[in-house]
This record gives sequence, structure tokens and C-alpha cells, in this order.
Amino acid sequence: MAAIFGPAANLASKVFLLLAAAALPGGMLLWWRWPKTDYARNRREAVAQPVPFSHQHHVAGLGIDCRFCHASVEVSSNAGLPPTYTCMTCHSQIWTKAALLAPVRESLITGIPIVWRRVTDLPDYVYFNHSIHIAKGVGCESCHGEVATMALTYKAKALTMKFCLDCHRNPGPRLRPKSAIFDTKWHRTADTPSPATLLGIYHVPDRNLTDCSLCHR
Amino acid sequence: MSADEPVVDASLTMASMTDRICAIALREHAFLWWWIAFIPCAALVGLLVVSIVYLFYAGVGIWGINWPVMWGFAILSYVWWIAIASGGTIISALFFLVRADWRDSINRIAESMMLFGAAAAGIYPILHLGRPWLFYWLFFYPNVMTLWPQFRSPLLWDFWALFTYVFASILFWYFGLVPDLASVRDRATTARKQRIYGALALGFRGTRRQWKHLRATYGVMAAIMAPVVVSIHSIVGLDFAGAATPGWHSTQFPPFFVFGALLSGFAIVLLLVIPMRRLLNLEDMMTGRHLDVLCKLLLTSSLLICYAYSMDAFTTFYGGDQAERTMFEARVFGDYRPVYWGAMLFNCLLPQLFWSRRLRRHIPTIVLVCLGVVVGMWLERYEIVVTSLHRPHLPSAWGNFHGTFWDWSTLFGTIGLFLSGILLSVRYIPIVSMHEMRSLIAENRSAKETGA
Amino acid sequence: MKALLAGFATEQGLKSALQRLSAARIDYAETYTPMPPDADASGSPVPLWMFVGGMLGFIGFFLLMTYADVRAYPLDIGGRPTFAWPTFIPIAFELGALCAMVTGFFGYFALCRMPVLYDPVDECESFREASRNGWFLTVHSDDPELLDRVRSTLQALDPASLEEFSA
Amino acid sequence: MSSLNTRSDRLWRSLEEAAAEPGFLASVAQEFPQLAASLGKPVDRRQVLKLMGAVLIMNGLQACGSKFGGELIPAVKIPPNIIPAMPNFYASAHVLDGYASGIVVKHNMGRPIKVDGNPNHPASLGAADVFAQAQLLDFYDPDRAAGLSRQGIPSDRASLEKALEAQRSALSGSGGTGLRLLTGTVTSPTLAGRIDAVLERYPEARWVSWDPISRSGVRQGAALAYGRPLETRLRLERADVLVAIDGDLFDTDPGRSRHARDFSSRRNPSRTAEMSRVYAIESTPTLLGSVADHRFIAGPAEIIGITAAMADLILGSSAADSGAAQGRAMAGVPPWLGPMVADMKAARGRVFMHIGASQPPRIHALAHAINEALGARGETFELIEPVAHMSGRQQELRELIADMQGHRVESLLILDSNPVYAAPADWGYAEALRQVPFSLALSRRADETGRSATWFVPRAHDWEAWSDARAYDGTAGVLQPQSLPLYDGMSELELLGRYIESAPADSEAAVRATWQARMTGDFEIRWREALAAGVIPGSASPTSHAALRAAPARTSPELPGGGADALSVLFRADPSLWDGRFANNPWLQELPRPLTKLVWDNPLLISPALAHELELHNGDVARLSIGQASVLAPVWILPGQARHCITALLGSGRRFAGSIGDGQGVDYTPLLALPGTPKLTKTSGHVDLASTVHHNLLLETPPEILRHGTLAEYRANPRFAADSDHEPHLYRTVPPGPAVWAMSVDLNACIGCNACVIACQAENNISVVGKSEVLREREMHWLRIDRYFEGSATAPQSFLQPVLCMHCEEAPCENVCPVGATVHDAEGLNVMVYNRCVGTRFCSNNCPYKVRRFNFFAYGREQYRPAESWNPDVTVRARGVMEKCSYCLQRIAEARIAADRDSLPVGEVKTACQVACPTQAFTFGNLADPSSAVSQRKQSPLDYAMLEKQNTRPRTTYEALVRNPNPAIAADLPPPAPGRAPA
Repeated sequence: MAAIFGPAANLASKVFLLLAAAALPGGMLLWWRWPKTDYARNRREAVAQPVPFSHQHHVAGLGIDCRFCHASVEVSSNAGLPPTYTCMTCHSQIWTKAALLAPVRESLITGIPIVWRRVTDLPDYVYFNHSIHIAKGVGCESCHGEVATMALTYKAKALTMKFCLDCHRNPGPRLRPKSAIFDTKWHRTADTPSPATLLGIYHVPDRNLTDCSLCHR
Repeated sequence: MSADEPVVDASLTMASMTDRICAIALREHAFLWWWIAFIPCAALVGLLVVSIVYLFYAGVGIWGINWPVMWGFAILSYVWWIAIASGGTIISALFFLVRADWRDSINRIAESMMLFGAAAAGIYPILHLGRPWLFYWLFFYPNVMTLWPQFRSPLLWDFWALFTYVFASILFWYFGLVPDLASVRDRATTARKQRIYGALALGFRGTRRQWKHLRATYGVMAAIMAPVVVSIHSIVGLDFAGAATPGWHSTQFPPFFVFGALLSGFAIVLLLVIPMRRLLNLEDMMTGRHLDVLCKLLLTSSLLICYAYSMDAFTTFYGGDQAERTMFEARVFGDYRPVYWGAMLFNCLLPQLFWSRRLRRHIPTIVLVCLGVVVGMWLERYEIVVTSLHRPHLPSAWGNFHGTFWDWSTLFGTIGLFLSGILLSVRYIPIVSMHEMRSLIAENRSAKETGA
Repeated sequence: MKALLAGFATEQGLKSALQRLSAARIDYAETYTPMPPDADASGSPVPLWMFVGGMLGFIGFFLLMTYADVRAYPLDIGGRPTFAWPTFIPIAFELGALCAMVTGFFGYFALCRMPVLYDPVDECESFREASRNGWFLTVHSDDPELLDRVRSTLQALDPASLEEFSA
Repeated sequence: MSSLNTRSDRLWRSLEEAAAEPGFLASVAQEFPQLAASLGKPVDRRQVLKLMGAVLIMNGLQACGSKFGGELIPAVKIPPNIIPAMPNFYASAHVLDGYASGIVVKHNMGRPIKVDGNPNHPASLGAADVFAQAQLLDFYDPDRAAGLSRQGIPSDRASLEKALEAQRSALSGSGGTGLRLLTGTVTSPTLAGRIDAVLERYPEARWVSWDPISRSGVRQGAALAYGRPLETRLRLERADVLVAIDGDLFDTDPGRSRHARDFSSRRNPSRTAEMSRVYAIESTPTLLGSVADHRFIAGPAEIIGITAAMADLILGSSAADSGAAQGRAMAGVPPWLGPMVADMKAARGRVFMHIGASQPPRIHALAHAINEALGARGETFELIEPVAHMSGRQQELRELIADMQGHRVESLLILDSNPVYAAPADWGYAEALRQVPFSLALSRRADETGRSATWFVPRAHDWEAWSDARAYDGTAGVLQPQSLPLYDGMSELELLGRYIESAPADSEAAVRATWQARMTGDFEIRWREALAAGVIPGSASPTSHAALRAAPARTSPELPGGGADALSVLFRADPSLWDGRFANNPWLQELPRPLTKLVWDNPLLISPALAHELELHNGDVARLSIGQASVLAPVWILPGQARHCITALLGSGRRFAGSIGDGQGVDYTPLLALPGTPKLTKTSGHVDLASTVHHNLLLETPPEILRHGTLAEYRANPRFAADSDHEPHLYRTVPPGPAVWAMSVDLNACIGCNACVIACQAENNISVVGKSEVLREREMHWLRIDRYFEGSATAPQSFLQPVLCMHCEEAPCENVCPVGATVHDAEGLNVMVYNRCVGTRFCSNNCPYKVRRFNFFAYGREQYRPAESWNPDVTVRARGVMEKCSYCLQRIAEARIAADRDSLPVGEVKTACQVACPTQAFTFGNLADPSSAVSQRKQSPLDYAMLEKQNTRPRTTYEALVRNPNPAIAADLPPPAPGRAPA
């Protein structure tokens, strides 16, 4: 009789099985790596805003302090967004005709707020509090990246739960002197106080910083 | 006919056996009875699909579960199916190890039963979840939350036991199937079937090497499957025994559940063997001897169950915990007493008929008893899950439970799934393990020759 | 390269043929039988592989769980100790068993170099009996007169079938 | 925050900001009625809620999920002292039938999100009753959106003004002939001023003050006794013996929260020097009766006899004029009366006798006489000048109806009153209203009255306009708006302003004017202080020195006709819906009624004996008829109900309450105020009644659950209820965190008023699931009040036990969760991580206390409320997720962060239930601090753990209940609970 399969079938079947076997670890690798990618976390994507506001110009260029616009960052869970009035403190004097700023003037006249697009968002079941992080020596840059260099604002860090926990498990090295908290270009140098000293300075409490109840309610 | 009737008819030869079994798998057109049985089962599968889609859309609220009865049909049917599947494994693995000659002709049926029972059971744990799309959180894998499952939970053990059991069953089943696929391949006449069975047989030709390692490997596999099947049902028992809930908090649950697996396993296998030997006229391979043995085993496991029931009652009252007693009284005399007494009747009383040798051969009786056991085992799980939960410690939290349409539709859907699986395997897969039958036939031959 | 395929109606026939051949100092014959030839199953490496695979699975997953609970993210679960080793055992056992099964399954096929969908012997008409009731042996050789010797030896035993095929 | 302008335009704006588009609420709200209508009746609540929720979602505001979607919306101008995400608190008051109770409203970004009591306010002392708290949903109720309408046709403000102008000119000509004002009780000085002004401006006008839940019995009683309708200010903390006849002290009395506080200060023997003794004599169980030491059941007729007998025993042999009556009374005197009276006499000066408002005036008069005779006046109570406003030109409602029928009424202003629904149908108000040429209803919603009057004008919510009101003791407070009107509403003050040329138009000016006239010193400062504090110091009613008039009180009343075996019906305010004005409030509809635990329904409450006679079971529909009128209603068997007495709760069966309340329950108004004896007959019908207690059994409450004893037992062994010695245990006892959160619940204090339940619901965004789901046993309250009966079905002892998560040290729920969604934190909280939960529900099965609730459906998305009304600090749970009490984790986190910011030890944290509780039954705090209140409470000898044998080591423990029965009345002592720890 004629054989059911030709000689080639042997190699073909073996190769097929090997590929099938390889698919499993491959899939697992993808499953593991994918959420970590910038794409999945939409990092480094500048979001189109009604007014193309440049942190680079305002912070690095003009040296305006973060707190001038994000006024409640030291006292509230919410850092706060500048009301139209804050923008107009300067722009009633300069660039009063600039087309780019039309929406701002519009808002002032109509009393209808400017609607900004959210850049850094946390899930609703995560209760992040700005004030306590500022109070304990965590710099803006630690989560928001070097905002001072952003012509258009984008999300700089992954902001996954792992990202939070990396710091909550070992805060010391991430802390910085009070003077440097709002300096997004600051980096650890030789004369920076040691993590231990910083923890002491800020009285970082002895509570378990990885308790679920710390962030989830 | 009597118990000393042989396990295979003397007239049976390797050739005739092989030809008949292969002929069934290779039939051009299925039997009429096959379609008559398959169509309603397929319809039930459709119902299952509908139920699942609606469940995922609306949420587990469509079921009757409530506060305090947070577990309902999903869990109890899951346990029921797992027991049925385990019964199959026990026959095919455990009795292989003890070299029970009567097992060879029915172990393929037992294995299909294990496979599709496990399939029916396997979907329940996921349906049961409030947020089923997150079931993968029970796997451990490095994730961006840096979170791991909680290994102290019997539910997690159960999840992994089920995972292992399903996959191991598939491997075990397929491994024992390979030589028979080869036989079918060589009997096949059309190129399509030759290629399909040929590919599935993976080129098994019965060389010395293939046979040698096959026997060795299959033996060890069986030796692993045996503890695995015991462990999965014990762990299912721990899902309950691990809780402090009245009615669950009992150390005897793991063995108790294994007894249940035996009982329902033998019942279902009988229910499958009886019509098949008739419809496929395999009486000469599945002889009265088989029925006799299975009935005896069923009787034995029924006695084990009786013991478990009585211990359940005894510990409750000897323990003297008020909540336990209240719950037990509610179980025996309360709204759900039909469930309790039903289980008693079907699982303890009815099987006692098999003390009579005559009834062990009386087909209608066997079918009746087995059907009774199948229902009885379901009732037993209903009693364990629902009646235990409906009487918690605080009287203020007492409640009641009633299955909704969707509870029942899912249950019958899975029954459809199981039966369609069995029917498909009857249609396309050698229903008797031919290579093991050959050895058996050969042994009988040689036995006779030496005897003569 | 040529080969001979001889089929016998009984296992006994095959056995005697093999004896003849080995008597003729030809002992590189492969056999094909419908059921395990009663050669002993001992000496197969697969059981050992399965044991090792199972053990590795058990230990590996036990350690993984220990790492997860003790090192990676220790949580206070109802005041139980973080290294709750007894609770790790069921899962470790199950997955160990699964590893053993998988090792055995794939180990077997690897060992038998399966799948081998094609084998020259398939070309022989009579060979289909091998999975039914025929007991076969093949002898491969490049040396024609050796094959002739074999053929004559086998024909003496009047085999059910005797075919030559090119391998 | 006092000036309306600055605050309110901010509030308005931020409300807009929250809702992605301006005028959002209105737009959503308008969609609801059609939705509700499109569903047809009977409406499945859950379905309705679902569709309602759907609307919100379509509008980009889902209850759970992001509040702003992907947008950030800053203010245009940030107003002073508002900080993003930081709460602000403004004092105000909640007014019910005229009487005020102080509240503090919590705002987030200008949105009211929670109501608490005002500690400065004498009627509250920090507690807030269910009505005060639930008005949050009333404020946001989308059904309020229905605008002005004239004869059912939508109209506008301008045409209304025109119509009013026409009215004014017409009336000023006739001197107000045919002008009538209909209001509820008025205590507001400003409103009173306006009414008087109107009556003065139009001499022929008349004013009718009428409440469905009437207190006229009390006033007339006082008038009988003292010549004037003086009111009483109780000092229950001084009462050693309290006798309450048909007592409504904690149910409907204007001072209920305060009474409860004072009462409870004498109920825990481990804290009070001498425990008070309480006798309750009543026909239908009340809150007071359920916590009394002795509860005597007496039908309405017997009560009259008993009071008469007491009068005779205490006031000496009565005069000839009532001899016969007294004879009858003495005949049926029960055995316990003598010892009780002896007890009262012994406690001279430290005793108080209270009479329920629904009793006839003469009983009240008698009680006054008895209290005077026992020297209670000035000790346990004081008489004060009337708080409710009165005028010489007043009319009774019936007189008004007569005038209306006689076409003598030209113009009728109905101010926040709903007589078409609530007045006795027999009086024919609805028909009479058609005879009135110009009728204007200022109603909270387009209700029955609003739809039958010529003009329907939406009434501004108390949080949308200025007003003032006085408390039960006369103390006045200002109600300041909490936001600009969500809907185009009008307040009583504004409306009446239209009738007086001179008056300032807007309500703020009016209220300021009132107080400018009464305040001494720098007005602006005093005014701001008053607004901040919520009360106006020194405004309480002065004590009255009126002497008891001998004559009337001595006439003991005669028994009403019928005889002892005749049926009688008591019409009472619904514990949750009052007279029906709260019928559209989902929280209140689904609030388990204190003793029946019923929700969404108001069946007839009947005694087990009567049920047996008529072979009625719970839910069987019976026909209750008086004369020609009859009502079909389901029945509910209530142990402790007087044998032949039926209780009908008013406030349900509304026709036009709104999407939630329409058609819920039964309307009993057709039977109100009818003469003749009622008849109850069984019908074939049956209705499923939803109760959150699914088994109303009478068994001895197991001691491991609720431990109780008598004062005698306590004196013998103060630790009679204490836990036995702990079994040894394997694991760590207390987690290492810096704080150890724990709670103690005092069973002696709990009166079952449900304030905690609503507080919990409001604070923690707990969903309402609707009747159909409660019937399927899926209620969601994190905090429930378990009720147990002991003893005979006819006269059981009842026990109340608040149950919330015990936060066990060795929590059984935790080690069964396969994904670690419920774990312990370092401060000992049993944390439920919603976003990790996959919904296996094993935790609930393994919880001995069954405090875990499960989202069987996406309830959170289906709530009938705009997203602004949620508490932003608490996750709204998704479908398929388990939830439970978190000890108000968000409050702990707030305190924790505040403390850490300044590197201080964490300060005091109060849970929502603790704040709301009028009797301070809950104490929460940090056990690590030995000086904390909770540490003190846990030292109490009565402290015990529920289901201690489970060895879960709960952080929540209870103080066992001690009752103080009169040894001379042995009959119904609570049986000593067995199985207690040896001394």
C-alpha cells in the first residue's frame, strides 16, 4: 500500500509540535512584559490641551514655583489646578492678544471653566494624597518626572502599583531635602543627606507603608 | 449467568475484537439512536451558552444565591461533577494498579467520563465568581501589582487541584489512546480518516521500544493519577471543612467526599455501560461479570457513605455546639428535609438492593438504583452547601435559598455538555481500549491452553 | 538500503523467527506487535524522569509560594504566620504531580522519537495487520545476500507475509 | 461663611463643574418621570433604579468609576477658604413639623455630601435622626425638577408674579375676605412674623396650622391643665422612675434625640450611680417600650382606665363627678399597677410620667396633675412658654374645609402641606379644594396637593433658602442655604412677601431683619456667630410659672364606647416616612423599621392572638373597614401588640410622591377620623412583605450572642456577662501598628432608632437595592440592628443589638480568600480591598457574624441620585464585589495623614455611626492610648465579645444589657441567660 504520510511529514510534525510548545512560554512572557511597556501605560504621550501650556517655558524659563498654580498641594490630597484668574494675573499684562490664549480670556469673560485633559490619572479606588508625600520629602519629580523640561505635559512614570510599592517598601533613597522637593531637576549628589538621616528629618512614621488600607478604601 | 462468568467471551479473538471496535469509530454514518440522543444534548449545550452569556452580562445575581446563602448551584454542581469525573479516574487508574481484569473493557468509557465530567465541572469555578473576567488572579505570575494569590485559602488549593486534574486527565486519557488510534488508522479506508487518525496516533506502530516505554510510563501515570484524584476530592472537601461554618466544620469531609466520588462514579459508569453494550452489542466484552462487580462496588461505597452520614449526625450531637445542632435540626426536620431524606433514600437505602445477586443482574433495577444515586448525590451536595449556609450562628442572619431558572438552566446545560462529549467520543474514538483487550484475550487463551 | 518485512499469525511464530535469526547471528531485527511483547518493562528511564520532574515541580512551587508570602509581599492574613508551610503543600503536591505527568508524556514521545508519521515499512501492504493481529519483524541491510539469507530463513517458517521494501 | 452671594455662586459653579455640563442635574432629572412612567406598575424598584442609573451613565456620570471622566475642570475663580478635596462644614437645622434640630452639613467642593448633628444645638447635641440625615437625598432628588405649573400646564415665574399681583390688588380691596393660609406648625420667628403681617394686612384672612401627625392632644391637654398650651422641657437625666403611657419620647416627640441622650445617661449601671427604672404602658410597641424595664400591654381603652386609676391612687380619691368612671377604671386594674405607683411615690421629685401625643387631652391633663402631685415639676421637667406660633385669627382645618365647601374661600395658600393626601379622606378636602377659585400649593414636589391646586409652585429645599426655626425647648437657630437652588424653587417667606408691599423680597433679608430686631450688641458679629454656631444663644423659651388649674384635671375621662373586646385602630407616623413627606427617599424606604424590620411597606400590625383568631399570616391581605370606608392591606404579626389593637402606619400609598415612593405600601387616610368600630376580615390575597429579618422567631437569645441580666444580678456579680478565660491561641494577638482601632457598643444605650444605619449608609456610599432584592435577602446595610424577642408572643421582651464588622484579630474571612482581597492591616483593621476582590464569597460564608454584603448586581450604578451626592472619599463598589464595615477607614486615613503631616500621634477618630447615635451607644478609638474613651469603655465589667467561643477575638465588643425590673413585679423578668462565665 501507499504510506499515509510522506517522509517530509516527520520533520513537519516535529517542528509543529516544537512551535506549539514554544507558544506557551512565549505567551507568558508577553503577558508579563506587556503591562510594563510604555505603550500600555501610555507614558511619554503628550496630551493635546485646549491651551498648549508649556511647563518648560513657565517653570524652567520663567522659574515659576509649582505651588503658584498647584496651590493646595501642601495641604490637600488634591494638588489643585490653577483657576483662570491665576493665568490672568500675568496674561492680563503680557500676551494679551495671543491667539493661543484665547480660550483663557474666553473663560474669564463667560465664567465657564477651561476643560483640561487629564495627563496622570489613577484608578478611582486609589486614594493618593499629595500633601503627605510633600510633607515627607517626596519630590514632584519622583512621580511626575522632569516636568520642567516638558514643552507639552506628558505622563513620565509608569504609575503602576509596583511603581508606588517600590518606594513605599524602601522610601529612604527616594526622599530629598526640603529645598529640593519642588526642583524637578534635582538629583542625589554626594552631599545629600543619607536616606537614614532623611527618614529621621521627616519623621517618616513607623507604620507599615505597604498596608492595603493606606491607599485603598 | 453468574459471577464466575468470564470477563471476555471465549469466542472473542483479537482480530474480531479489533475489527468491531474500529468499525464503530469508522462508521460512515452515525446510528439513528446516536442522533436521537445527540440532538437534545446539543440543544442543552446551546442553553448552557445562553445562560453563560446572560450571566456574564448581568452578574451572579441572576442566580438564587443571597445573604446568607452565598454559594448555590455553581458550587454544589461543581462538586457533583468532580465526583463523577473522579469516579471515572478511580476505575481507570486505581483498578489498573490492582490489575483488575474486568477494568480493561470499560476503562475507556470511564476515562471519557472522567474527561467530560472534569470539563463540566471545570467551567463552574469561573462562572461562580462575582467578577469572572478576573479569574486569572488565581494564577501566580509576576504582575505590575506585585500581588500573589493567598495560598492559605482552600479555594486556591481547589483551583490548582482542578487545574492539575483536568490537564492530567487529558494527558492520561490521550496517552492510553495512542495505540488504539494506530489501530483505527490502519483500519481506516478513506484518506481523510487515515490522515486524521494517523496524525493523532503520532506514528505508533507497536515497535518493541514503543511498547516497552508505553507500559512503563502508563503504569507510573496511573500511579500518579490515583493520588491526584483522591487529593482533588479531598481538597474539594476542604473547601467546606476549612470554614468554621456550622455543618461544614468537620474533619471527616475529605474522605466523605471521596466516598461520594466512588459512589457516583460507579453509578454513572453503569449507566453508560448498560446502554452501550446493548446498542453497540458489546455484551461479549462487557459481560454480566462487569455489571456484577460494579454493583458490588457501588454497594460498598454506599455503605461508606452511610458511615459518613452517621458520623456527621453523631459528631454534631456529641460535639454539642449549639449552632451545629440548630443547623442539623433544620437540615433534618426543616424546610429542606426532603433534600436530606432524599439523599438518605437514594444513597443509603436503594443501593442495599444489591445484596441480592439476582438484582445485581436485573438491568432495570440497576438503572433505577444508579439514577437514584446520581440524583441522591446531587441532593447530598445541596444539603451540604445550602442547608449548612441557611442556618448561620446568628438567628438574625438566617435565610432561605431557592434556585432560579438560570440556576437550573446552567445545571442542565452542563449535563448536556457531558452527554454530548460522551456521545462524540462514542462516535469517533475507539470505545474499548483495544490494546489492553488484546492482552486480556491473549491471557485468557494461554490460561485455557494451560488449563486444557 | 533494502529491508525485509515478515508477518506471522501468532506471537509464537514471531518468537521462533527471532530465535532463528539470532541463531543466524542476525539480531538487529525490529518487531512490530499488536500488543506489548512480553519483554519486561523494566529498564525504562521514563519513570525516573517523571520522579525527577515531579520532585522539581513540588520543590519549585513550594519555594515560589514561600518567596511570594515571605519575601515578595508579606501580608497579615488573619494573624497567621507568613511562612504557613502546611498550607503550601496541597498546591505544591498538585503541581508536582502535573509536572510528573507532563514529563512522562513528553518524555515518552521524545524517547521514542515520536511523532514518526512516516516510516518506510508503511509501504508494505501487509503491515496494517501489525495493529490488529499480525506479528511482524523487519531486517534492514545494504547487503543483498544477507537479505537473501534472511528471506530463506524466514520462508522456512512459512510467514503469513513476507515483503521486501526499500528503506 | 455667612454671606450668601460669595458662597452660593461658588457652590453653583462647582456643582456645574462636577457635572460635566451646566444645568446637568435639571436635564437628567427631567428624564426620570418619563422613565418611571414608561415602566408601568407595579414597578420593580431595582429595574427603576437600574434605568435611573442608566440615565446618569448616559450623562457621563457613573456612580462608580471616574468622577470627571478624562477631564480636569478648575474653577474660574477660587473663592476664599475652599481648598480642592478638603471638606467644609456649615451649620443649619432640620425642621420637622415646625420643630428644629441642629445639623452640620459637610460639603466637598461645594457639594453637600453628609449631614451630622450640631453639638451646640440643644435638640441634637451632635446627634442627627434619620430624617435629618436622609434629607441629603431629598435635596438631590431629581423628582424635584418638576417646575411651576398652573392647572397642570407648565408655567413660568413671570406669569406667577402677575397672578400674585392680581391677587394682592383684589384682596387689598376686600380686606382679605376669603384669603386663607394653610401651613404646618410654625415655630420660625420670621415666618410667624410674615404670617402675622399678612393677617394684619388683610383683616378678613384666616390662618390654619395643621399637621397630619398631630400634637394637638398635648397642647389641649396643657391648656386644660394650665389654661394655656404650655410645652414641657424634660430633664430625663434626673428621672429615677420614668412612666411612659403610649410613650413616643424617642419616636415622634420633637425633642426625641435629646430625650434619648438624657435617658441613656442613666441606663448603664457601670457608669451611672443609680440606674433608672422605666415602665412602658402601651398598645403597640414603641422604641421606649422596647428598652423599658417593664413593658405592660394595654389596649387604648384600658390605657384610659389605667391612667384614671393611677390618678385616683396618686391624687387621692376622686371627686363624685367621675365616680362611675373611676369605678370602671378600678375594676380592671392590673396587679402591677399598685407596685408601680408605689415606686413612683417613693421616687417623689425624681419621677416623670409621660403621655404619648396621640392620647386625648384629658389624659395629658391628668398626667400634668400627677406629675405636679409627685413634685416632678422643676425637677424632672419644666413648663415653658409655647414654642409653636399662635394667632387669634386661627382656624381648624375642618372649619377651613367647611368655608371652602361654602364658597367662602377666594384664595388659598397651601404652604408645604399636603392635605389632599394626608388629611382624613372623609373630610372631603380634595373636593372642597375644587371650589376655591385661586389655590396655590407651595410643595416640595408635584404631589397630590400640588396637582389639585390651581398653582403648583416648587418649594425651595431648606438648603436653598434662608429661614429660621425653634427647637422643642424654644432655642432658635438660623437655616442658611447650602447651595443656590438646584431647581427654580420658592420659599414660604418669599411667597408671603408677595402679599405685603413693605416686606423685603428675598428670604435672607427677612431673616436678618427678624434677628436684627432681637439681637443686642454688634449685630454683624452676633449674626456671624449665630450662623457659625447654628444656634442663637439665649433664645430658649422662658420657664412658665403658670399654676395648675384644679378643676379640669380631676375629671377622669370616661371610657370610649365599644368595650374591651372591640377592635381599635391606631394611626401612627411611619418610623421612616413620617406623614409621607419622605416617601420618595430611597434610604428611608429601605430603612428597616425598628421592630418589624420591614422595608418598602406598611402592613397593618396585628397581635399574634388576633392573627390566630382570623387565621392570618404575615403578608395575608385583610380588609380593614370602618363604617362604609374600607382599605385592603397586608398584615404583619407583631409580638407585643395589644390583643385587639391594630396599628396602621401613615405615610405610604402615595399617588404622587415621585418615582421612588409612588404606590409603595398602603394609604390608610380613607379610614382616618371615622367614628364607629373597625372590622378586620381576611381576604384570599397575599403580598410578599420584605423584612430584613427573615425569621421572626421567639427563642431565648443565646448568651454567646446577646448577654443580658438584671440589676440585681449585676449587683451580685458585676462581671456576670464577662467573657470566660480565653482559650490559648496559636497566633499573634495584636498587630504591631502604632494604633489599635477598636469599638465598644453599649447595649444599654441602643434604642433602635436607626440613626446609625442611615449615617453609615450616607458615609459609606451604601447602595439601596429595592424591595425585590430585599425579598431575595440581598440588603446591603453594613450596620444592622438585630432584634430578638424572648418570652411569650403576647408579651415578649425585645432586645436590640447593632451588628457591624467585628474586625476580628484572627479574622476567619481572611484566610479563605484565594486572592487576599481581605487582609489585616498593621492597625488591626480587617481591610476589604474592593479592587482586588474577584467575588468568590467564601469570606461571607466563613464570617460567623454575617456582616459581609455582596454586590449581586451593579447596585452602585443603579442608584437614584446624581454622582455629586456620593462621598468622594469612599469607593463605590462594583458588581460582583464583597463589601463590609471598614470602621470608616476614610476617616481614619484622614486623621492619620493629618497627624503624620505634623509628625504627631494620630488624633481622635469618630465613626459615622458613633457621631449620629443620640445615646452614644458606640465608642470608637485607639486602644493603644489608655486614656481614650474606648479604652475606658472596654474596662467596663459588662464588656463581652459576641460568639466568643469562635475565638476570633473581635475588636468590636459589647456591653451586656442590664435591666432594672421592679422586684415587686416578678411576672415578666427576663430569664437569666444560662451558660455565663462563673464569677
